[in-house]
Amino acid sequence: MTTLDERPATASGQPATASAPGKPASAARPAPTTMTMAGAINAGLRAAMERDDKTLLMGEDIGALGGVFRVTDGLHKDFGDDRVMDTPLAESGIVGTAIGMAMRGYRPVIEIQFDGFIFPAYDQITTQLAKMHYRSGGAIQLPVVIRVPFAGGIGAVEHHSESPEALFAHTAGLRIVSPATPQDAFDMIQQAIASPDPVMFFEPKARYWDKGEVDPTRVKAQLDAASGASTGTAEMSRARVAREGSDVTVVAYGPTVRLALQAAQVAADDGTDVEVIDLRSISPLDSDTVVTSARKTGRVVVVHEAPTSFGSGAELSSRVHEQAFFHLHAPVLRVGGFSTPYPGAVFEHDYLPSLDRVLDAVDKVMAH
Amino acid sequence: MTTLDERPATASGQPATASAPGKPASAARPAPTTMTMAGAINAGLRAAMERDDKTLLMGEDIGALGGVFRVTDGLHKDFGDDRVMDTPLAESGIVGTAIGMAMRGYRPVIEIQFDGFIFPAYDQITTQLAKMHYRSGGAIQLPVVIRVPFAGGIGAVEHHSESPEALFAHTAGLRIVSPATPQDAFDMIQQAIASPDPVMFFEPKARYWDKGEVDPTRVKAQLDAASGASTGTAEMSRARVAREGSDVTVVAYGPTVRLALQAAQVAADDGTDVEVIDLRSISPLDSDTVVTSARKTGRVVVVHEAPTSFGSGAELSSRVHEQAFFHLHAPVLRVGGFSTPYPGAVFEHDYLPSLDRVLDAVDKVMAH
Amino acid sequence: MSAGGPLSTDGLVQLLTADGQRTAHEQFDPYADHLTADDLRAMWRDMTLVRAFDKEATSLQRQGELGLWVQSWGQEGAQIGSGHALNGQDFVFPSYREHGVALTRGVDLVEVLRIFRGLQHGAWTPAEHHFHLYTLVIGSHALHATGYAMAMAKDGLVASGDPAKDGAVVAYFGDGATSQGDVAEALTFASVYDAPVVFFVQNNQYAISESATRQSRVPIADRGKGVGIPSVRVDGNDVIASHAVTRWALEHARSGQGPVLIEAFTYRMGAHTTSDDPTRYRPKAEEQLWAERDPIARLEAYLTSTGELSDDFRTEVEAEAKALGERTRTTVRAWTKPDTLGMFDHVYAEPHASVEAERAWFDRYQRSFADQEATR
Amino acid sequence: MSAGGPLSTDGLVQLLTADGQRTAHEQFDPYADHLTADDLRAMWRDMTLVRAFDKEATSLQRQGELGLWVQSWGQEGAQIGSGHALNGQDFVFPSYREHGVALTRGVDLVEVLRIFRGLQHGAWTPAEHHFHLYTLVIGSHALHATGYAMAMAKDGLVASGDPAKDGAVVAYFGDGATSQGDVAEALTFASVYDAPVVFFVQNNQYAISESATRQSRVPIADRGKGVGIPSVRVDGNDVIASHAVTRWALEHARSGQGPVLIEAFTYRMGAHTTSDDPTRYRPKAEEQLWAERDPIARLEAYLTSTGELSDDFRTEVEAEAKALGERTRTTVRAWTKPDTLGMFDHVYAEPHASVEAERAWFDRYQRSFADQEATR
Ligand SMILES: Cc1ncc(C[n+]2csc(CCOP(=O)(O)OP(=O)(O)O)c2C)c(N)n1
Ligand SMILES: Cc1ncc(C[n+]2csc(CCOP(=O)(O)OP(=O)(O)O)c2C)c(N)n1
Ligand SMILES: [Mg+2]
Ligand SMILES: [Mg+2]
Repeated sequence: MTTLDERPATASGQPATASAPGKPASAARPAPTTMTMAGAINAGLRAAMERDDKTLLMGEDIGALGGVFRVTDGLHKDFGDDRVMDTPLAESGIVGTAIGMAMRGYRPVIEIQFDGFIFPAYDQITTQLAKMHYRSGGAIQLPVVIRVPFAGGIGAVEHHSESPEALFAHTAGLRIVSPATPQDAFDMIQQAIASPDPVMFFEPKARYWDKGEVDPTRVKAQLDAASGASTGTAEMSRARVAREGSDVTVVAYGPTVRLALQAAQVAADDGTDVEVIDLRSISPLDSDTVVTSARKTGRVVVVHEAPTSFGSGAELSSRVHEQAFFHLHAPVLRVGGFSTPYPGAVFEHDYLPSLDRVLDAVDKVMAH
Repeated sequence: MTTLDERPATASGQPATASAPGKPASAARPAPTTMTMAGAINAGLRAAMERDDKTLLMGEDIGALGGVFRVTDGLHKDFGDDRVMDTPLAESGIVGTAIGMAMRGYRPVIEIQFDGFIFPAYDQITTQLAKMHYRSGGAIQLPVVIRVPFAGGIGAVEHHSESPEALFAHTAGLRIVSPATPQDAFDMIQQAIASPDPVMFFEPKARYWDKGEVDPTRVKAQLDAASGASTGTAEMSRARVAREGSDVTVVAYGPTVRLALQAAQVAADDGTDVEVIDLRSISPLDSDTVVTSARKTGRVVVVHEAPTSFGSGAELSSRVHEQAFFHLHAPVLRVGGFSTPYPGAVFEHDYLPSLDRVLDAVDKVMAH
Repeated sequence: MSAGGPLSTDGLVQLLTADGQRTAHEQFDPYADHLTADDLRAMWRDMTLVRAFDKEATSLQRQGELGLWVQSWGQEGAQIGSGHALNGQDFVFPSYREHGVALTRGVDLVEVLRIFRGLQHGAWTPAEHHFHLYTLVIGSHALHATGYAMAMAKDGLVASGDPAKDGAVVAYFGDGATSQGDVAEALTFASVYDAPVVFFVQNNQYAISESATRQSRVPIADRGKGVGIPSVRVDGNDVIASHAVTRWALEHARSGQGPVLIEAFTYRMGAHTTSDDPTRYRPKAEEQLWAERDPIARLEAYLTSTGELSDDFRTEVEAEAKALGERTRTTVRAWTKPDTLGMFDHVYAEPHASVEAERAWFDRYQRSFADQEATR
Repeated sequence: MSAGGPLSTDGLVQLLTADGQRTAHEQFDPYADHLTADDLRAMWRDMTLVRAFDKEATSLQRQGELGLWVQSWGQEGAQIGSGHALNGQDFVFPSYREHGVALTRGVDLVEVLRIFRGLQHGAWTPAEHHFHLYTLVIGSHALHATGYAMAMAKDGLVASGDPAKDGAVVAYFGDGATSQGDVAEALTFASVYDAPVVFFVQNNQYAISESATRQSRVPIADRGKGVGIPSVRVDGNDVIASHAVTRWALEHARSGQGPVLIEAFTYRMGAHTTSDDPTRYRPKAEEQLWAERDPIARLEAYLTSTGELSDDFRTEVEAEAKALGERTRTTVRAWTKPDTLGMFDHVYAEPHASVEAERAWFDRYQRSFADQEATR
C-alpha cells in the first residue's frame, strides 16, 4: 500500500545548502541539476524570495516542519518567521489576510495543506481575490499565489486526493496552472509569483518525488529581463507539446502528463503516433495549441483526474469541437475520474484514469 | 433602470390566505390558478410544510420580513419560529446546522439571500452535505434543500446577479435543479424537499414576477402515491421539451428558457423551426433528451447566463458531441455570460445572452 | 432590552448625554479634551453634510436614477466621530454604509454613487484616500484589514514612536457581520499576530430585519474576549465619545499593543436599503424613540448650549449641504453609460486569452450591428 | 508557558494530582463522588485497551497494512473520562482522534481501521452508537453537532425532566480547530439557539507542528466568553476531573441551560499521525515531561494507593488488551478489497443518471478484460 510516508526527509533531495541562518544563500547554482518536483518547487520558492523580499510564505505547518510534503523545507530557517509564516488553522483567514498584505505590496505565497481543505477559503478566493482587480478598475493588484498539492494516487484518506481545478477555472480573475515536470515546477512557481494576477498553483502531489533535469538559468534570464515587462504570466499560460505525433492528440496536465506519455509509448508499439500536449495552464486554456494539433490529427482525447462531469475536459472538448469540428474524424473523448466522491484508497486505481483507459479511448477515436 | 424594488408587497401575488396564526390553512386550493413564480414557490413551500412537519425553513430575514424577495411571505406567521428560522448571519453556519438537523430526520430548506453569498457555505456544501451519504455508506441521508435566487437582469449591485450552478455540478452528491415556470417552481420545490438527496434549487430571480398557470394537483398526486417510493427525484431530474422543432435545438434552463422561446418565435418568422429544451436539472443532466433532439435536428445551441468558460454548457456540448457526433451538421455552440466578473448593472444586458446573440448562434449552426 | 444582551446599554461610554450635556469620564476624557470648538463644529458640519447627501441619494433612487441606495442615517455620530480620530497614515476598510467615514477620508461622496448606478463596482482609488473599496460580502474585509495591518507592522509603520509614521487600520462592520466565520478568523489572526487593527462594530441593532439578538446573547463587544482583544462599548450616537474611544484604540494599535474592538451602539434610522421595508419587522415607536437620540441634534444641543454654533456657521453649512445636494443631482443625472467594451477591462492585470478572445468577438459583433445600420 | 496563554495551567480543574492523589474541589467533587471503585477500574481498563489498540494500529501501519494511523496516545484521560459521562441518549460528534470515546460508545475499535486501510470513509453506523463518523475537515462537525442539538431540543429531548429522555450532544475537536470560522459559527448558533451541546476541546498543545500559541494568546477556554458560553478548563490527563467536568456540562445542557465549552488541557504523546515527524518541531525533553503526567499511570497510582487495583484485575485487562491486539492484527490482515463496483454505491440515495451510466460503462469495461482473459 502506498502511503504518505514515502517521502524523503527533505524536499530538496539534495544536500542542504550551506547558508548561514537568516542569510539566504545567493544562488550560484550549477545548471542543469537533477531535482525532484518537490525540490524544484522548493528551489523556485527560494529563488523568488531572494529575488524580491516582498515575497513571503503563509500556511499551516510550513515553518519548522517544512510543510507536510516538506516543500518549504529549510526556508523558515533561512528566512525567518516574518517571511515564512505558520498561520492559525483557518484557510479563509490565510487567504483573506494574504489579500490585505498584497494590498500593501507583498507577494504572499500560500500553501493549502491538501486539495480537500481549500474549500473554507473558497469565498475569499472567488469573491475577493478573483474580483478585486476588476472591482477596483485596475487600481488594486493582488499578486497572491495559492499552492495546492492536489490529485490522488498516494493511498490517502478522504479529502487528500481531490482535483478541484475546474471549480476555480469558471471564476474570472484567477489564473490556474499545474506543472508536470520539475523544470516546469521550478520555472512556473517563479512566474506565478512574479505575475501581477492571483494564481492557483496546482501541484500534482503524486509526482513530488519524480526526478528530472532542471536548468535554472532560463527562468532567471526571463525574469531578469531589464524591461521589467516580462513577469512570466504569458510563459506559464502556454501549453507545451510534450511529444509530437500525427494520429491522435492526447491532452493532459499535472498528474496525468506522465500517463499520457506512457500511453503514447504503448500506442507507438501498436503503430499509433500520439501527440501529447501538456496544457500547463487551465485558465487561460491554451486552446490554440490544442486546436492546431486537433486540426492536424483529427482526433483528441483529454485526460485528467478530476471527475469527467463538468470538469475542465468539458471546456476543452467544447472548444476543440467549436474550432476544429470539420477537421475531426471522431468526437473528442474524455478520460477522467468518475462522478463519485473520491473513493477509499483501495479503489483509487480503478477510479483514476489508467493506462488501459487512456488506450481504450485512443483506440476508440482511431476507429474512425 | 430596473431595480430590486419592482417586487409587489407579497410574494403570493394573491390575497393573503385567511388562516389562523399557528394553524396552517389546509390546502383546498382551486386548480389551476395563476401565480407568479415567487408565489408558486411560496405555495410549494407551504404545501411541503403541511405535508411533513419535519420540513422547516432556515435563512436570513425569511421570518417577519418574508425574505428579501418575499418568497417566504406569511410562512413565519403561520408556522412560527420553530419552523421558519431566522438565523445568525453566517451561511456556513446555516448549512452546517441544517446538516445536523437533517441527521435527526428534519428536512431543512435553506434560503441563501443572493447567489453571490453562497460561497461562505461552499465548504459545508461540497465536503459535508454532498459527501455524507457516500461517506456513511448510505447510513445517513441528508434531505437538505438550498434555495438560491440566482442570475441577473435586475439592475443590482455586485454579487447579486451571479450564476454559480456549474460550481456545484462538478461535485458528486448534489442534485442541481432550476425551474423556469411557475408550474415547475411549484412542483419542483416540493419534489426537491421530498427527495432524500441534497438539492440545490436555483431560482431565476428575474423571473420571480412572471405569471403562469399552476395546477396544484399533479405534484400532490405524485407525492401522495401510496407506494411512498415516489419522492419526485426522478421527475425533477428530467428535461422538458418546451417547444418542438426540427431544424435546431436550443437548450436552456432557469432564466434563459423564456429567451430561448422568444428566439424560437423570431426564428420561426425566418422559417427556422427551433426545438427548445428546458433542462430543469443540471445534475443529473438529462443528456438523453438533448441527444435525442440533437440526432433529430443535427444542430444544437446551449444558452445560459453563467460565463461560458467552464460553464454547464461545456458539459452539455461535450456530451452531445460524444453521443451524437455523426448526426451533427455543425458544432454545438454556446451562448453565455462572458469570462469576466458580472459587470456593473449598466452593462448587464450586453453581458448576458440576448435575443440577438441567441439568434446569431442559431444562424451560425443553420449555415451548415 | 434584555439585561446584558446585545441591546443592553450597560457600560456604554458616553461623553455627551442624550440631551447634549458634557459628562465626565475618567478613562476617555483625555481623548476628548483636545477637541476645540472648531473641531466640534467640523464634526457637526460633516454629520450634516453626509445626512443631506444621504437624503439626496435616497430621492435619486426613488426617481430611478440609482438602482439602490444604502443609508447611513442615524449612524453619523459613530462614523464621523471615529473618522475624525484617523490620521492620514491610517487605513480604513469600510463595509458599505460608511459614507460618513468616506467623507472624512476625502472621498467625493458623489463618486460613491457610481456604484449604486451600476457604472462600476468600486468608485475611488483606495490608496489615494487610505480608504478601501466598499465590500458587500459581509465580514470578508475584516480579514483584508487584518492582513493590511500585519503588513503595516512588517513595514515598520507601527510602534516606531514617530507619530508621523505610526499608523493603524480600522475595519468597519455591523452587528450582523460578527456572526460570520471570517470576522472570527480576523479577530484570531489580529490577536495572534498583534496586528494594529481596530475593529469598529456599528451595532445598529439590525441586520436587515433581524434584531441583534439573533446574532448574540451577550453584548457584541464580548466577541473580543474570546481571543483576548480589549474591547469597549460606546454610545455611537455620541460623536464625542465615539471620537475619544476610537482615538484611544488607534493609539493602542499604533503603539504596537495590538488590536482593539469597539462596539458603537447606535441605530439605523432608515430602512436597510431602499429595497427594504422596515414596517414589516419593527415598530414605529422604536424609530421614534431613537429619533430623540439623534447624534446631530445632540451635538447641536451641546454646541448651542456653549454658544459655539453661530447662525452664520449654520447658514454656511446649510448652503454647503444644499450645494452638495445639487451637485449630486446634476452629476448623477449627467452620467451616461460608458463604452461597453470597458466591461472586459481589468479582469486581469495581464492579458488572458479567454477575455481577449471574447472582447474581440464582442467588438466584431457590436460592429456588425453598426455595419448593418450603415448599409441600410 | 506564557502566563495566561493557551499553554498556561491556570484554573485547570484537577481532582487527581500528577502523582495520583485525590484532591478536593468544591464545585466538581459532587460530579465525581458517585464514582465507585468499579467505575474507576472500568476507566482504567478502557484507557489501557485503547492504548494497546493504538500501539497495534501503529505497528500495522509501519508494516504497510494501513495507509495512515492517528494516535490518541496521551489523550486517554480526557477521552475516557468524558466518554464515561455520556448516557445512551447523548450523541457524540468526534473529529478523528477520538478512539477512546469510540470505545465508550461501543464502537468496535477494529472497525475503525477500515478507514485507515482505505476500504471506506466511514466504518460504523452513527445512529447505532450515537457516535457520528469521524470528520477530517477541521471544525466542520462542530456545526453538525450544534444542528443535531438544536433538533434534539425541537424534539423535546431536552429539559423534559425525564432522565431517561433528556440528552445532549458532545462535539470533540482540537486546539487548532478553534481557529476555524466554522467553530466560531457553531458557538454562535449554539448560544443563540440555546442548543444542548458541549464543545469538548482537547488542547493537546499542537495542531500538527504548530503550538497552540499559534491559535490563541489566551486560554482556549476563553473562546466561549466571546459568545457568552460558560467554559471550564480541566486537566485532561486527570480522568476523574475530565469525567466530573463533562458530567456537569452534560447536566447543564440536558436541563436546557444551553451550551458549555470544556477545554481539556492535555498532550499528544505521539506524532500527529504516522506521516508526521515531531523531532522537527518539538524537543524530546517536552515529551519526557509529559510522559511523567501520563493519565493511565496517574489513575493507576491512585487505585494502587487505595488498594483497588488487584493483580487479578490487571492480569485480566492485560489479557484483554493482548486479545484485542491479536484480533486487530488478524482482522485487518484478512480484509481484502471489496468489489470495485461498490465505489459507485451510495453517491446518492436515489438513482442519478451520470453515476448509473458510469457504473454501467465501468462494469462493461471491467468485463471486457475478463472476456479477453477468457478467450486467451
Ligand atoms: C455573506 C453575505 N450574506 C448575506 C448578505 C446579504 N446582506 C446584506 S447586508 C445584510 C445585513 C448586514 O447586517 P449588519 O452586519 O448588522 O450591517 P448593517 O447593514 O446593519 O450595517 C445582509 C444579510 C451579504 N451581503 N453577504
Ligand atoms: C480544514 C482543514 N485544514 C487543514 C487540515 C489538515 N490538518 C489535519 S489535522 C490538522 C491539525 C489539527 O489540530 P487540532 O485541531 O489541534 O487537532 P489535533 O490533531 O491536535 O487533535 C491539520 C492542519 C484539515 N484536516 N482540515
Ligand atoms: Mg446592523
Ligand atoms: Mg491539537
